[in-house]
Amino acid sequence: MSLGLSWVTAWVADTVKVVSDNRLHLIDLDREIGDGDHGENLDRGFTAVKAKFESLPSDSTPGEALKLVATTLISTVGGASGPLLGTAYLKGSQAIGDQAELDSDAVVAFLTAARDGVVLRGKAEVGDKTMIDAWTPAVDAATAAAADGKSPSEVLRAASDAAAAGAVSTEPLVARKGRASYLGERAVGHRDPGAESSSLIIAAAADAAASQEG
Amino acid sequence: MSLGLSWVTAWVADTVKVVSDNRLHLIDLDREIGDGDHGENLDRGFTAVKAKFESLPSDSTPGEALKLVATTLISTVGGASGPLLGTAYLKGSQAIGDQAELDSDAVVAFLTAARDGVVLRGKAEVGDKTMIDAWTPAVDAATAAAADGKSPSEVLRAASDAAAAGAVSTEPLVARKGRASYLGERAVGHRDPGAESSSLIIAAAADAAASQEG
Amino acid sequence: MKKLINDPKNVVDESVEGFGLAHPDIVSVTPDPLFVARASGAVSGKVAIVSGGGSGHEPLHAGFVGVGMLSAAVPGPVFTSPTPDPIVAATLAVDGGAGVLHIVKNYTGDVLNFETAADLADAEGVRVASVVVDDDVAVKDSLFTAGRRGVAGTVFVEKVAGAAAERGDDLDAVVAIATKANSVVRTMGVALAAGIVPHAGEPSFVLADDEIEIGIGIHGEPGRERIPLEPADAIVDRMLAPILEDLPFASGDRVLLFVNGMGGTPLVEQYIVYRHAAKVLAEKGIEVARTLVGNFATSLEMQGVSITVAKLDDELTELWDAPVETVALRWGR
Amino acid sequence: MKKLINDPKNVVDESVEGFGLAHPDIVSVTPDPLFVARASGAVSGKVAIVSGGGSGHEPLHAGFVGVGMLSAAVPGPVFTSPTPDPIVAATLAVDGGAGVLHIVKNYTGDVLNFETAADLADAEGVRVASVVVDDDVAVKDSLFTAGRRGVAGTVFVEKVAGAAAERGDDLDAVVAIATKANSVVRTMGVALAAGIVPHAGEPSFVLADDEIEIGIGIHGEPGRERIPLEPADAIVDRMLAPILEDLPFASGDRVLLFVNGMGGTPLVEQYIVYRHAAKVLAEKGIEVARTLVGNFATSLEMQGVSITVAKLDDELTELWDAPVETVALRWGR
Ligand SMILES: Nc1ncnc2c1ncn2[C@@H]1O[C@H](COP(=O)(O)OP(=O)(O)O)[C@@H](O)[C@H]1O
Ligand SMILES: Nc1ncnc2c1ncn2[C@@H]1O[C@H](COP(=O)(O)OP(=O)(O)O)[C@@H](O)[C@H]1O
Ligand SMILES: [Mg+2]
Ligand SMILES: [Mg+2]
Ligand SMILES: [Mg+2]
Ligand SMILES: [Mg+2]
Repeated sequence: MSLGLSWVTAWVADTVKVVSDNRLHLIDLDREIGDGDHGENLDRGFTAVKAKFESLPSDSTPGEALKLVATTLISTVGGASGPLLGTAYLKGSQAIGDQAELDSDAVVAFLTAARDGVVLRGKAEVGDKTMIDAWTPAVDAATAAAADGKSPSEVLRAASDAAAAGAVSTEPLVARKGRASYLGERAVGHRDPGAESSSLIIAAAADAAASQEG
Repeated sequence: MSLGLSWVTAWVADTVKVVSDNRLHLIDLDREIGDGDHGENLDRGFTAVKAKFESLPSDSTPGEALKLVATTLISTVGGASGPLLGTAYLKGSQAIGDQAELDSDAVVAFLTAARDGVVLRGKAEVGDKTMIDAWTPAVDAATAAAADGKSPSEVLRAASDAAAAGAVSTEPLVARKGRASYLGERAVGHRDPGAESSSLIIAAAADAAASQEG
Repeated sequence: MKKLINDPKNVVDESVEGFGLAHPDIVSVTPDPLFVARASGAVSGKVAIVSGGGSGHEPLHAGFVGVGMLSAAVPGPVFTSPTPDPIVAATLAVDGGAGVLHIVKNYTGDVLNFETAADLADAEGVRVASVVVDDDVAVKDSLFTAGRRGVAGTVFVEKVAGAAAERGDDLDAVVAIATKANSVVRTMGVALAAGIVPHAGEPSFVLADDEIEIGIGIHGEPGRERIPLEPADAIVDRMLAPILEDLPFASGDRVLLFVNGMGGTPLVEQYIVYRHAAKVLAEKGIEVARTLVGNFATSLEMQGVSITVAKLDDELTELWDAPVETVALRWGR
Repeated sequence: MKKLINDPKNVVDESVEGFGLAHPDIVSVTPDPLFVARASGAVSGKVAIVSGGGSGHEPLHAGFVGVGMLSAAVPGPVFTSPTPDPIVAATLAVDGGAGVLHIVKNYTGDVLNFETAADLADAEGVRVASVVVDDDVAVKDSLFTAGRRGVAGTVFVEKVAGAAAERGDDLDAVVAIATKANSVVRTMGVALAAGIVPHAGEPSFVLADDEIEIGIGIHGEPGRERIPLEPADAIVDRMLAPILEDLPFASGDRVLLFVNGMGGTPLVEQYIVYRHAAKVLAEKGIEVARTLVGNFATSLEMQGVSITVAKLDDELTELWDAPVETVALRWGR
C-alpha cells in the first residue's frame, strides 16, 4: 500500500508529541556540547507546525503538506537546526512533486532529497557528529529496502532503525561542524542532539506509516 | 617664653609621626562613616610636608613655614580634609604675619584664624560632627588661657585638651556635613575621623611647645 | 577582585595615558599634574569650561572634552577629588582670556578643592566662576546633609554650558546657562551590584541575590532604601516618581530623557528601562523631545542605571543640539 | 540572576521597542517580524546592507543602523540566530533596487538562516550577496571546526561596507570592500567573568577568582585556554601575539586598533589595555592610524575585552573616516 496525506498528518502529529516528550532530553544533550537550546528550538517549531496544520486544506497533496512543515520550521526554529531541517522537508517535498500517493520509491526519493538538502546547506559528512550521521544511514537503508521490494512502511522502518543506530554512532566522535566543533576532544562521549532528534523524527514517520497500514 | 621657627619644625615633625602612627586608626574611623581614606590622605600630605621642610630656608619666619605646610597639604591631600586643613594653616599663617616669635596672643590669633578658615571653606558649626568640633573648643580654651596670662605652651595645652574632648563629643552626633551626612542616624556612635585627626595635630603643637620650653 | 589592570596605584595614570594615546585628534593629556585638555588648546576670546572629580565615572569627564563641551577635565584618584594643583594647571592652560567656568559635582571634597583652585587661579589673574551640580533627588537637600549629590545630570549641564561657551557667550552668560540647566535636571539611581575600587579590592557594598539599592550615587554610597528585586517596569516607576514630583515636571513639559548605565548593566536592559520611562512620561503628557541612553556617568562596573529628566526650553534644546565633538558625545560635525 | 528586565521572554522585544522609542530620528523598528531599519527607509539606487544575529551584543547590530553604515539590523533571541523571516522582511524593506549585502558573523546558525533568507529574497526578485565575517583568531580555521567566529571585527566590516554603499558603489564593489575588510581584520578576546543569558539565569561558564579565559567568543563559548589572572600588560601581550602573527602584521603597516569592551569591564580598564596594545604596536613599527575604544560588540555583561587590529590601506582609511550617523558610531555629520 502507498502513503497519502493522512500519513503526513499522522507523522506530524507523532512528531509534535515525540519532540515535546523529548524536549528536556534534547536540551540536555545540547547543553553538553552546544548551547542547550535544541529541544526548545524544535519544540517551538513543531508547535507552530501543529497550529498551521489545523488549517491545512483537506485536498492538499503530501508534497504541499510537507512544504508547509518546511516553511514553518524555517520561520520559527532559528539557530542551526531550523534551516537544516526546514531545507530537508523543503527539498523532500519538491522531490515527490504532486503525487497524491507515495510508493516506496517516492519515500526513498523524499528521504534522499531531504538528506541532500541538509548536506547542501550544512556541508556535513558522515562522521562530522551532526544530524547527517542519522540521515545518511537512514537513506542508505531505505534505498536498500526499496530495492528489495519492501513496502513504504517497511522502507521507513528500515530507515528509522538505521537512523537510531546512526545517532548512537555520534557518541565517540569529535565534532567538525556546528557549535560543538569549538570543543575539540571535549565533545567525545556525548551524543549529538541533532542526530538524536532526526532519528526521533524518522521513527515518527515509520510509526505513522505503520498505523496507516493497521 | 615665645615660640619661633624651631617650634614650627618640631610641631611638623611630631605631626608627621602622630599621623603615621594613627594612619590605620583614622582609616578605621573613616571606614565606618565615610570612605576609609582619611588616614591615607593625611599621611600622604604630611609625608610631603616633611620632604618640603628639608629645604626650608633656616631664616624663614614661623608664618612662612606654616604657609608651606598649608600649600603642601592643599596640593597633596585632596578629598574634603585637604582643602580644609590646608586653609586652616594658610589663614593661621596669614594671621601671624612676619612675626619671628609668637606670644600667647599670636598663638590664639593663629588658632582662631585657622578655625575660621575651616568654617569659611566648610561652613560647619559645632555639633555637625566634623573637625570643627575639635577646633572650636580648642580656640575657646586657648582664648581663655591667654586672657588668663598663660604662656604660649600653656595656651596650646589648654587647646589640645579641649580638642581631645571635642573629638570624643562627636560620637553621639548625627553628621550634617561631609560624606557622613548621607548616613543619617547610622553615623551615631562613631567618632568623626577629621575631629580626631585635628585633635591629634593640636596635641602635637602643644607637645612641640612643651619640648621648646624644656 | 579581577580587573584588567597592572599596579592598582597606577590605574588612573595608565588609563588616562591610554585615553590620550587613543584620541590625539580630540584631547591632549598633561601627565603631571594630570589633566586632559582639548587637543586644540586654549581658544582665544571664548569662555573655557573645566570639570573633574574622582575617576571611575568614565566617560565622565574626560570623554566630554572637546569642541562644544569641556575645555579640560581633571581626573582625581578613583572616587577621590583631585587636589587643586591639577585643577589650577588645567584652568590656566585652557583660559582664552574670557574666563573659566568650573562645573563641579556636589561632594564636599570636589567643592572644596575646586573652590581652592578657583582662588589660586584667580590669584594668577584668571577670572573663574563655579557652578555646582546637584541633581540627585535621592538625597534630601536639607540642613541635615551636605546637600544633593551631583550625578548623571552633570552630563546635561556640561553639554549645554559647553555649547553656550562655543557660541561665544561671556562668562556670566555661561554661568547663567549652567545654573539654569542644573535647576531643571533631576536624577535617581538604582544599583543591583556595586563596583570594586581597584585599590580597595572589595565591593563598596554588598547586596543579596534578590536585593537592589534605590537612590544610589555614583560612588557606591548608600542609597535611599534596599528593597527586593522587582520587574524593571516597577523599578522605573519607583525611580521616576520622586524625579517627577521634585521639580515638579508637568503635562506639556518638553524634556530630555536620559537613561544612564552605571557601567555593568548591558544596553539591552538600559533600553528596557528607557521603554517604560518613555511610556510613563507619555501617559503624563510630558513630551520626550531629546534622548540619551548609554554608559555616560558610571560607577566603575556597578550594575544599575540612573534616570535623568531635564526640562527643556527652546534655548536649552538648541544648546543640547549644538555640534559637539568629544570622545563620548559627538554630533553635528 | 539580577537583571533590569520584566519577563525574560520579552527581553528582546521590549529592549528593541525601547531602542526605537529612543532614536526615532535614526531608526524605525518593525515589531513583527522584528527588525530595525533606518528611519529614512530604502534609499533608491544605493546598495543596502543588512546584518543581524543573536541579541546580547548591543550596540551590535542595531546601534550601527543609520546613514553611512547599516540599512537594517535583525536581532534574534539572546545569543540565537534570527529565523529567515525577519531577515527577508528587512531585506525587502531596505532594498533600493541596487541589491542588498548581508553581513553575517560566522556561526552555523547565522550563516544558514541568512543563506535561506537570501534565497527567499532572491525569489522575490531582490539581488542579495553575502559576506561572512570570521575575524576571531582564537578558533583554528581548519577542517575540524565550523571555522573562525565572527566577533568585534564585524564592526569594522560594517563600517567600511556601509561607507562604500553610501558613496554609491554597486553591489559587487561593496561585496569586494567587505571581503577585503574581513581579510585584513583579526580579533582576540579575553573574559574575566561570563555574562548571564536572561532565559538561562546562570552564567554560561564559571571562572575562579583568579582565572581568566583567553580566546573567548561573544557567546560565552569556551576559549583557547584558561589561565591564572595576570597584569593587564601581560594579558595584552598574550592576545596581540596570535593576532599579529596571523595576518601577519608587519613593520610599516598602518592599522586600526580597536579595543572592545565585552559589556562589564569599565572604560578605565579598556584604556589600560589600549595603552599597552598601542605601545606594543609602536615597538613593532606598526602605525596606529585609527582608533576605537568602547563597548561595541558585547556579550551581555561579560567582563573582558577583545583586541581587534585591521590593516588599513588608503581606501579602507577613507571609508572608515567617511561620515556615519548611527546610535553607536557617529562622526562627520
Ligand atoms: N553544518 C551542519 N550540518 C548538519 N547539521 C548541523 C550542522 N551544524 C549543526 N548541525 C546540527 O544542529 C544541531 C544543533 O541545533 P540547535 O541547537 O537547534 O542550533 P544551534 O547550534 O544554533 O544552537 C547539532 O546537534 C547538529 O546536529
Ligand atoms: N564641611 C566640612 N566642614 C568641616 N569639616 C568637614 C567638612 N566636611 C568634611 N569634613 C571633615 O573631613 C573629614 C573627612 O576627610 P577625608 O576622609 O580626608 O575626606 P573625604 O570625605 O573627601 O574622603 C570628616 O571626618 C570631617 O571631619
Ligand atoms: Mg543549540
Ligand atoms: Mg574619607
Ligand atoms: Mg575620600
Ligand atoms: Mg542556539
